[in-house]
Amino acid sequence: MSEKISRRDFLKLASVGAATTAVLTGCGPASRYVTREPYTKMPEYTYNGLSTYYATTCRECAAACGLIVRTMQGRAIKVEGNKGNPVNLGKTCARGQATLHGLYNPDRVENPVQQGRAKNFATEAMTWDAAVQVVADAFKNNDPSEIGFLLGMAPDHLFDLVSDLAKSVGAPAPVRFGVLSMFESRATLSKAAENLLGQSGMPFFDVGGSDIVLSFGANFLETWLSPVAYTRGFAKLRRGDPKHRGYFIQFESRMSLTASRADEWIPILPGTEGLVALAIGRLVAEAKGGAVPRAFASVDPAAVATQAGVSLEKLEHAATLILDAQHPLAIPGGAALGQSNGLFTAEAVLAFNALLDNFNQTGGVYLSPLAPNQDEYHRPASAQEMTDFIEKMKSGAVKVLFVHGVNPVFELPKSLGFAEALASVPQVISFATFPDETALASDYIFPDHHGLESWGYQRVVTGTTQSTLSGAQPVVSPYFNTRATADVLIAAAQSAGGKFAEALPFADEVDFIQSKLAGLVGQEGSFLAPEINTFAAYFQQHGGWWKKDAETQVITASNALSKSLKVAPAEFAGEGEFYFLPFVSPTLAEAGANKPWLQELADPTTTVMWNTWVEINPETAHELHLENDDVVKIISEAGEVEAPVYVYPAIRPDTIAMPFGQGHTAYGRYAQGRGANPADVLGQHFNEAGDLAFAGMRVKVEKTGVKKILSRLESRIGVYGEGMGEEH
Amino acid sequence: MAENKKHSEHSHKSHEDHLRETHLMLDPMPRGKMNEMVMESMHTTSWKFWAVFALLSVIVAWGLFYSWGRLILEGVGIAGVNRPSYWGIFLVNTVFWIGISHAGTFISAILRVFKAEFRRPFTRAAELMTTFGLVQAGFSIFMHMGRVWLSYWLFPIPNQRQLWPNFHSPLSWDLLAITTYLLSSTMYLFLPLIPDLAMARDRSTGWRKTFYKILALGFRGTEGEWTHLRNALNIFAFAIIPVMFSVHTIVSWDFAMATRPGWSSTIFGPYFVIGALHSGMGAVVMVLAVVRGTMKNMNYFIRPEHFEAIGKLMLIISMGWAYFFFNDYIVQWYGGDKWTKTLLHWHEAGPMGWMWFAMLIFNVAIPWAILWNKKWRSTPWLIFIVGLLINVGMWFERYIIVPISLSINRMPFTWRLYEPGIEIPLGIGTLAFFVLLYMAASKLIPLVPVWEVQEGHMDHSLKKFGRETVVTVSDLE
Amino acid sequence: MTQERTLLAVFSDIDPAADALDQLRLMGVHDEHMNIISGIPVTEAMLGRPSQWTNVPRLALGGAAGGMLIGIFLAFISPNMYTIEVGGQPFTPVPPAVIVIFELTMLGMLLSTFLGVFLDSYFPSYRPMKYVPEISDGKIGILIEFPLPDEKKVTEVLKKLGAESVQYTEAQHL
Amino acid sequence: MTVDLNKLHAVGAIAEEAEGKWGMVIDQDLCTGCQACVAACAMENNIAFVGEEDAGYGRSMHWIRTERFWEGEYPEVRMTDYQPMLCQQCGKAPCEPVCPAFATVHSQAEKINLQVYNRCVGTRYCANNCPYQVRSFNWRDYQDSRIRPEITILANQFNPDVTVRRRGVMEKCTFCIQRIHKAQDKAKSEGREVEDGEFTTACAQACPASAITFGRIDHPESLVSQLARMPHTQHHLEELGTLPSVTYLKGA
Amino acid sequence: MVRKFFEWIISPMGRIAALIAGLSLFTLAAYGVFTLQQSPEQPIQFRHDIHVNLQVQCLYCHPGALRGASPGLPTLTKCWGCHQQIAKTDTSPRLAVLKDYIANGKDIAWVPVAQVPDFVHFNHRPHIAAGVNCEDCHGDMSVQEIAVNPQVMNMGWCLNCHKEKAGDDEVKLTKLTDCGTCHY
Repeated sequence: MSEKISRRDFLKLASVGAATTAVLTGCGPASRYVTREPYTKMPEYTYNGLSTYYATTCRECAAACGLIVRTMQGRAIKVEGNKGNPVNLGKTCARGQATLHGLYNPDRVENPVQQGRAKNFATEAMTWDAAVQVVADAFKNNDPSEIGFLLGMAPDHLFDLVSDLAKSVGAPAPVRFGVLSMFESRATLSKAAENLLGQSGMPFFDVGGSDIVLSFGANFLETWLSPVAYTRGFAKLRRGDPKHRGYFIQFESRMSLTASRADEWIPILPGTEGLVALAIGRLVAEAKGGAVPRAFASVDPAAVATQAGVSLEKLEHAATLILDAQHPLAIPGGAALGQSNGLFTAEAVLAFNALLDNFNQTGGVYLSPLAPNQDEYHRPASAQEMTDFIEKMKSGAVKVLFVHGVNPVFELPKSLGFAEALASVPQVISFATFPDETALASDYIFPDHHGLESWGYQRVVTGTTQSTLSGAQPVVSPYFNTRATADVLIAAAQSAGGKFAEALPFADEVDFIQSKLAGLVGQEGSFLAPEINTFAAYFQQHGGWWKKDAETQVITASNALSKSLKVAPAEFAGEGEFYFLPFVSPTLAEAGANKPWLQELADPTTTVMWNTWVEINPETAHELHLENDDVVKIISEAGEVEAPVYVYPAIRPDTIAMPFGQGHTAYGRYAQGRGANPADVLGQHFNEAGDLAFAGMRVKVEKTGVKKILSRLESRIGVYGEGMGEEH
Repeated sequence: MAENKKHSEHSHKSHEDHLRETHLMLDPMPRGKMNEMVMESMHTTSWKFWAVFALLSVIVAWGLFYSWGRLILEGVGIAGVNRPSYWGIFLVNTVFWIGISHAGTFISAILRVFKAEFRRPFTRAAELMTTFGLVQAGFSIFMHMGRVWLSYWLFPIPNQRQLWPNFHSPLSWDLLAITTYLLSSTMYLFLPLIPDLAMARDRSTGWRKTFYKILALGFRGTEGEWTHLRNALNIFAFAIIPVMFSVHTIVSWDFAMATRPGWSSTIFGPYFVIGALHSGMGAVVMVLAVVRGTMKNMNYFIRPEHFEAIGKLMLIISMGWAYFFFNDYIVQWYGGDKWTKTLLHWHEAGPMGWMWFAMLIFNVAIPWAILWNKKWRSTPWLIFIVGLLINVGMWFERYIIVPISLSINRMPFTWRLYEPGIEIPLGIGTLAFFVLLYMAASKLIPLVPVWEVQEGHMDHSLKKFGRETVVTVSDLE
Repeated sequence: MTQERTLLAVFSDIDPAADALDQLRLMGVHDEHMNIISGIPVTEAMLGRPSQWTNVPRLALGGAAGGMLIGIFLAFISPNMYTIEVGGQPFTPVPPAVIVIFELTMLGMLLSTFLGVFLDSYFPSYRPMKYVPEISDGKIGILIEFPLPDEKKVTEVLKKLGAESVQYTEAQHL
Repeated sequence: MTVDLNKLHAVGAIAEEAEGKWGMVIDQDLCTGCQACVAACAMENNIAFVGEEDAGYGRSMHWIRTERFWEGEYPEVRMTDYQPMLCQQCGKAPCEPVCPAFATVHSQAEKINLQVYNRCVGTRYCANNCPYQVRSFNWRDYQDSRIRPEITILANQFNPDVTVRRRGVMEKCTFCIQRIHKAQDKAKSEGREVEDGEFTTACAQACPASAITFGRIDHPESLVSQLARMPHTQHHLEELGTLPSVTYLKGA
Repeated sequence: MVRKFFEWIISPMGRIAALIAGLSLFTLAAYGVFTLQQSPEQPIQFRHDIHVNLQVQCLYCHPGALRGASPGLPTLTKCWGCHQQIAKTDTSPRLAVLKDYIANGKDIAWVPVAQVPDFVHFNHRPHIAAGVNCEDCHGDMSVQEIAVNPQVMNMGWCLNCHKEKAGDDEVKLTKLTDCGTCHY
């Protein structure tokens, strides 16, 4: 690397005599002169000191926010939001900003390597020709039915390519999984929609158009579904109408970032969210007069209040506010769905929305439109389905497994046994960009480009009412010797010949993408192109293609209210005095742990940096003789995990919470060996829709006697008044 | 026997003897012999001296130079400073050493101006402290800086940018004041040293001869030379006093000019000056006790009467310090500003509250308890301990003013404690360097201004008023 | 050659030295041709000598004035060479200027006082000089320059008045 | 007899306005504390990350941070609104006069508070004197590849328009002065004035809730001026007379 | 020993020797600094004088100067665009390097000569827009063989010109002497 020196690398060049020469030149270099090496062979126009901006799509989560990346002399310098993209309208979240630290991460897989399931990352490079041959051999030497594909939530074009390939050759359809979707309980949401409305699809909650929002555990300002879009909605809720500021109540056992922005945070017993929704619904229905719909008839608000540990007045107050509101809205989500009765909760909240009569209304509930080149909504695999897949792997029915864009060894609860299942698969080929846990457990790592070096597209599942396909293009040429997985698969399929070659008759990835875009040529949308080449050029330039107008699926919710809901109490697995609440870290999310600036960001609610913590109510902590930074052991029926205590003033005394995102055993220097993974204590429990009941555990807490000082941005003196007894 | 002795003390003759014994100025000695004694004190070096010297050299090499090198190369991060305590022990030490340096000027200038005769044998010992203390203060300031290699920007040097230092900044004033003070106190140390160097030149051989010859500048003691010297010393004695006051006042302004709760106080100037004298006198007493105890012939020059006199001064200064402290405290307390009150509470009840109480005990309670008694304050080891405690107390005072007060500001989100890092070896290093310089100086230059003591011998005599014999001083100068 | 020789009489006390000076004056030795060297400051008045002229106070004043000018330059002129606004304060505020001017005035004064001693006393001077080391042991020496009215008589008188030694002296390395 | 307070320069007796050019309005009711601004700022301005230990010791280099406080006890506990705290670009900045080297000065052209890195000698007086505690110091050579070899790769992301700071230098929010210059340069080359909303700071650009607005505070019709005239505005520590350029919108 | 040295050093010979020793130390130090300020050798011995005298405009190879901060240094494509049509390319030994680069597909690692430190954000565009010619700062390239920096580009040099150009225009002077104009 040392010969690649540019103007901005001056300061790094000061050599041994730095101190002496610095006297002469201020902060200047040891030598006035440096050799300016070109970064790569680049065309003339990139070499004149002017920035070039490229539109692409963010790959830090699956929400498909559009990005404009500023590049200069072949480097990506800054990520900005794409103002055209209907999902984010020019805005980005912290993770999107830090995607550059993924691109220029010092711990990327730089070459294709034969990992051989070694404990440490293998660094000896193979050639890409050999790599393609390995993939081709895997295609040829196995029966198609024994080939498994495990894909992440992004990118969609690769999913399409693999789906096409699998379909053509008779392989099982690719399994798609993402830890965010696990914590979002997507299966539960769509199942509830199906049960109650008779329509499958992803509901979209128009927070911005509403004037009172009741959120039942939905952490929509953090990582839930499409955080940037929902945050914009939240801003509109507050300031959209200059005369009326929208009101927001959050029911959640812990004050999350979302709850902290609520006007009222009501800490109810975990698992009672559905009941509370029904109780408020009943109060509303009664106040409105007329018959109470069947769905609500069976609940007794007073009893529910007692059960949920909240005063009836609060519920009545919420009901009053709803009655006064023009566009009330209720959102189910987060930990409320990750309960054994999650499906009931989702149905109850949707029924509540039906009672409020806000389907297809401003400030109400929509079903998200399908993306432009999509025939149906492909829901990611639920945890139950993943368990089935794991069983399949264990049974030996999978002879070769291709993994891309997902890290199940880390993300899935240990109790599901993915790592063991992986060991029983004869050949595992990973396309990971980073040496994550799953990649290390593979036979080969054939690194894909980073998202900013890649072609592709991503469908917008939710986040906007416009049907949107967000386009991706490389903003810089690949920094390392990586290759697009789509290209590898195409090359390997052609090398394997036969039906494989027939399945992927494309020159390369771009050729494939254009074939998928062909259907949009001539359609009215964000731009109109008469033929595919023009379309592809515009597609790159605009960062995607989207319909100009909102186009949602019409919900026919006539029978939603007439249905009787089966009230299911939440069941908690295991023993112990605490409900265990894992939540996704708002700043790190699923894949942020290896980006140093994301680690350095303070968690919004606790301001902890670079580590994992356990949130415990001050009273409880006092009872257990725990103080800040005491390392505790959390023991569930499925396992145990250790992390330092953060005495958190806004959590139920019977609940402890822990963020997901850290605790990597691999994944580069910034992530490895840092913090703990709450997934280690999660058991094999699912709700009726097959999603993991991640919040349905009871745990014991044991003091270990060890202290680990958590790095906090906040003061330990000024914010709580510890040791001072005055002000603040 | 004892009774006899007691009785005999009342007799006229033995009282006179007693006066002569206790008062250096009444106990004259031929100049030649006195010179001999001073030279002997410089030449007599025990193995203990060298052992301590070697140990201190190691400490200086590690604590000061190695640690400082690391500090420069790795950045200030290896020290304990953080947000919000951007200033740490470096500034504490700076203020502390400048405080120590005040004693020299106080003793040799103010006491000279007021013709306090007891000053004579130890003016030089005190002036050496001024210069060496300022060297440590300068070190501490430069250690504190993030990019010390650019510190020349702080001095008004003509440059192609036409950019001069910012004289709005108290730090610029500080730099000017400390430079002025360092230069003037060094000159003030050197001028009265010339005759003694000439003396040493006349009585040495070998390299010492050359050394003293260079330093004595060819002084012979002609009438002209003495006249110029005396004139210069008079000017210095008067002019260096305002400089001394200005230095510590400006140091206090570094704090008082800031918009921070607790710092923005108009009384900080005199409060710092008296604090400086407090620690300075304490340090002088310590040095004198050590010099008297370890160096040959020094118990002739430094006698309990000197400790007694300094002890009285210390008592007065301690009272003054308490007065200013209380003045500062009650005004801040009464003002009732939210942040200031928080800060005061933090001082007393915060995690470092013990330091606040220790400061009051060491600076006020202990000196008051011990120094009122003439006998106690004449006892070298006892007053040494008092001096030591005062210095610890004064260091605590600066520690409370700098890092502890910095923990509290108007942004409670950033409040944070300060934990020293490499400041500790560096602080020990400056202390060791101070002692090392002093030890080297004690072997190289006459610690006692022989000519001034001799001059004093001419001034003093005994006179009888009726039955009483008293000491009288004539005004020769 | 004889003109350059000097007679050095060493006394151990002030009174005989003062008497000797009176006698010498009576014998016609001019005050200008006599010089006293001593190890402690013996004032002119003690010996009845005319008072010495010294430039030190004048130099100190001059230095103070020079320092003040530099201070004024730094405080009022240098900020105008590159005008930079800080904290809404004027470019050349008076209160800080007082401090700058004060410090530089004092520095100028003390530096020039110090240098004044050097200038007036011709320091440093490592040339050979007429001196005996006993002076620093508290003796008082009278240097009498030639030509003398009567060398022998002078020596005798000095001896009689208590001179410990009277001898011709040559410049030597100190 | 009436006394003209203006003539007496009775600062504080009459409302004083900073002679500002650029201004920022932060709507605390919208801020969700999501840290997007912090990340965007870090990426735009080559801010160093300091690692776990230093970050926990108050040495993090965030130019903008979201503060929050707690009120009350469970279950009536309340978190105050998130309060993004960044350099307030004071009209009368306490940090400026105390720097002995003129390293932090008031830009007479842009009316903002500048930190001139190459002039900084690291006395840290400015940070002490900043009532908002928004200055961050380069405690170590965080961005030196000899100390952190991985910087060699991460440095590809560095913004060439912003100096990479080395140890011993103070730094702080610059209102993205590089963007100001760029926009002004572009406008000048096209022979026009910079339009409102033509460019914005990195934090404002990223903020998903659009809680941050940046623009010309001296143009009454700009969005930021209109917001700054709203009734529920607040300047932090106004009583110190620092005349901040950042206005906060509080509550409903 | 010490004494003898002292006597010698205060003698006239000694003083001269001390002077010589001091001077040589200073010269050595100055030379050390000087070597640090020398540019490394250019990969291609590019003759500015020949090209300028052939009427090649500065902006042809450094087009960025007109539009942005950095003027840019020409890449191989630009060189080869002309040189592949020139017969001399095949004969000149100096151009053999260029052919070698083309043959091996290497890029040219130019050594910029007119540099300002990293903390100075120099922008070419406004300077050219203000009517400053290239040669005002870079010297007359029609007489230079291998490019060298004609002057010390320090802050005083920048400021002198800025003050001169601003003249009596207060607004302009403010802008052109503002620290934030170049340092951020």
